[in-house]
Amino acid sequence: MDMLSLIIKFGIYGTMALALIAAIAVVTLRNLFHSALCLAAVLIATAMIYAAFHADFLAAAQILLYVGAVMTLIIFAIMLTEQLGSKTIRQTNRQNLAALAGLLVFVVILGRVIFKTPWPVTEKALASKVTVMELGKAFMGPYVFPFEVISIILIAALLGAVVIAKKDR
Amino acid sequence: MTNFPSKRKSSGIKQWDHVYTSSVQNAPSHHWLKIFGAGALKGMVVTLKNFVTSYFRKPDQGGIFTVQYPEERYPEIENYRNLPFLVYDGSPDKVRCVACGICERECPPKCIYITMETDVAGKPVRKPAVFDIDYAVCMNCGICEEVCPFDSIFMDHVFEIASPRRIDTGMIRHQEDLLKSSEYLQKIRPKTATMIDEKKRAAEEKKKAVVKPPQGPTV
Amino acid sequence: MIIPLAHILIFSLLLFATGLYGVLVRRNIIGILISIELMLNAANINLIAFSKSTSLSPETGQIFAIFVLAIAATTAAVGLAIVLALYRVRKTVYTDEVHLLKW
Amino acid sequence: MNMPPLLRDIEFAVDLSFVNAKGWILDLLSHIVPDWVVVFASIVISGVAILVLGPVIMMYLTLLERKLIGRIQNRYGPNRVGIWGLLQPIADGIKMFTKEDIVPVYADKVIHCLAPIVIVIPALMVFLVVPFGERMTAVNLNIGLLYFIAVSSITTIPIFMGSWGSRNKYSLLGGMRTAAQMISYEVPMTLSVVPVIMMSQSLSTNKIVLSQSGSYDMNWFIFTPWGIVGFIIFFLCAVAECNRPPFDLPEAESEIIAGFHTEYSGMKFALFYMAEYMNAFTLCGIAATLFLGGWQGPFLPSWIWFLGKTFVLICVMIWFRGTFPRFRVDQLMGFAWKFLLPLTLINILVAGLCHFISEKTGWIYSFIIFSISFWVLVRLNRPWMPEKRHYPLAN
Repeated sequence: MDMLSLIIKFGIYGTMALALIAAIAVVTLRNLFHSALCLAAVLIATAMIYAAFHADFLAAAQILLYVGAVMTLIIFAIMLTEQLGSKTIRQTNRQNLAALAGLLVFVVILGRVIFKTPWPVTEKALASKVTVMELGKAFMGPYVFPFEVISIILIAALLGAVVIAKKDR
Repeated sequence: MTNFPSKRKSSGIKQWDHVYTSSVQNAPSHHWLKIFGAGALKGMVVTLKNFVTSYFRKPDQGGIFTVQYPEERYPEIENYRNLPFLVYDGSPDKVRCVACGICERECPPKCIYITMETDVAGKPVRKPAVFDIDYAVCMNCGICEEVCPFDSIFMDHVFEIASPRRIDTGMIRHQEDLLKSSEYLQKIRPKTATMIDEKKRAAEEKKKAVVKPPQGPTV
Repeated sequence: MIIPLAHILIFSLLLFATGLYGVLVRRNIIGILISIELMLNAANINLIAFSKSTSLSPETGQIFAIFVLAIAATTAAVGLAIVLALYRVRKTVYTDEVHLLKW
Repeated sequence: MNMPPLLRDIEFAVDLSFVNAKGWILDLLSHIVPDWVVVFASIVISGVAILVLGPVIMMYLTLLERKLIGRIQNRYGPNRVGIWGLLQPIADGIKMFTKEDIVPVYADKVIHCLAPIVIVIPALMVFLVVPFGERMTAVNLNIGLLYFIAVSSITTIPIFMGSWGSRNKYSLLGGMRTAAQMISYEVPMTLSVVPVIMMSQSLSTNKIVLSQSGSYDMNWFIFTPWGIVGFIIFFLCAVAECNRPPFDLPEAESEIIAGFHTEYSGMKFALFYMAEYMNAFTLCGIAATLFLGGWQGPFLPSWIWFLGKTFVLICVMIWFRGTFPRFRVDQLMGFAWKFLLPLTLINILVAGLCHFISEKTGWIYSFIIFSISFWVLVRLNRPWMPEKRHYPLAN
């Protein structure tokens, strides 16, 4: 089964590379619809990485929530706001070079930090596998208060979105 | 469970008011069927009944009434008229047509082309030399049949004239293709043929009665 | 864990940086929202990776990731509603063209 | 079940014939090649089975649909190509292959061409968790049901791609309608599944089927008060999810030509069509799994039970198509948000109630609750609900 784990390993690295390429496409493509589709690719790749880390529920929730709902919302908004023939409009502001330089510094510093830090990786955590039932019990047990708060936030956001987007009479 | 009195009872045109009220009063008594969704179920029962009966019933009792065309056909209706043809009496050289050209003139899409025959001396003979009909252009109006004073052109029952070509033996029909016997006319349109024959016989008798016969056949 | 923790962290760092670049550089508000989604995803990957490899209780990371997911959904909903309202009033979705505090 | 041992052996052998066949092949392979190849071979065999099954199902569903609709409308369906028209799907396929592939000039060409390919992927991926029979689930995921709902929700994106990529106003309108409809109906569909998850205490499709065994394998969830309501809601949402009549607004011919696939022809159109029919099949299969006991059933082999139940549900879908006219947009949305959604929430409540009280009282209580809630919902929804019309001159 050594070969199998090697294949899975390469699969994960390949997924990561795909996600990064798609992410770069998301921020650089001129056509917003294309970049939204690339975002969908990033999200699906991320879900696959979650699945590789045995976070099955999260992977499915990611696809259901992000790809199914949020992406649809975003594409809907793009369709409602984008003029079809807007090829000449500048899509980036003038700070792109400065932003690139700053981000390079940011990435280099954080990368060094990541490689220098001795992460407390434990065998117990590596072997752990969270089932959906445990997750549900955690939600209904220690995390019940944030869970309820989240539900209130969701309802507030739902109503707020409806009120904001509604046409004035 | 619940019964929904129609809101339309009070609305609508004034003169129908009594009708609306009476229809509500005369509504069937099984009110329990009036729950939401009962109408949908009723519709589904109708289609299910249609589905089942399509296997057992005869066409006139709600079964399938499709006629499977190349194998089965509807019986031909006498008054059906499609494309024109020429009639001859007895043999193909005794054409009724005298090449008068009325149909050529009257044809709305101008699909008929006629030239008159000439004899050896160059004198015109009352017979078509060329009689072409372009079936691709013909619009099946039947005006040629109506205007023909010699009862020589009639609308046919043939409709399977599909062809891969337009000219030659495709859609342009020449005289030899168009000629059909008067027996054929009798077969496809017995009423018309009989009427014409009687008319002809009457004309013959009139001709006998008159001492000096007129030059052409009369109408 | 099949691959080392640091690699995943670097991956999520790069993803986050890409998203941040998009937020800084894009003019279109919807583009900015899309980039924010990228950043949230990077954060989520970190949460999952940590919960899978460090000694905290294993479900914590996932639960927080789910919270982030829910918050991301609300962000998208409210943000896009604001964008639509803005578009209806100002007929633009470009940030530098919206420079009035009140309209 | 008490059966003579020989009969049971035979049933067992027939039941697991496909599983055993796969097992033999893998067994044979394991002598020749290393282990990881065997794992891949297992994946490949299941995958090939699904890849073959999907298109075949789609082809013959089209024939079935045309036949049944024909009979409902007092016609014969297709009956020219082969006996009973059985070769009609193949003729259609040849026609689709040989048709000209049209790409509009101003289309976003990459997206336009990618959309039909992408739409087939989720349609095939959901086959992975459909339990076709005992031990005949391709991948026994422990989140199978969630996986199904998640993957089938991806379908909106290729539809958007097709509608946007075509640069056609009717396509765009169809895409917008699809998005609105699919998002709306996903909510009551997911919620109508919740009682099933509560009762079987699992998200795995296999475990859900197994929890419906007992008493001649007929202990199906549809025979419970929450099960029947949940089934009806789930089925209606399934019809709406795969854009079939009476919820076919995304491709309403009389309004927006063909919706999001207006500009597609030939094989690309066939792929859209294929995805639609495979979705219809999997949704019916999942409905059978969740509420009708999946492959559970007395006497017959498990996969026959599963396919039979799915077939019946598909026939009901076709029957709907032959019966109902199309919804209006406001009716469609109102039906999902104002009628089905509250009803599903009440259904979850009833399921919890039924879990804690005896069966008989459960039926009585749930009947009362459902009657009241139904009455209230119908009353509240008056403005958009179709009213019974009176035709004064009809009599």
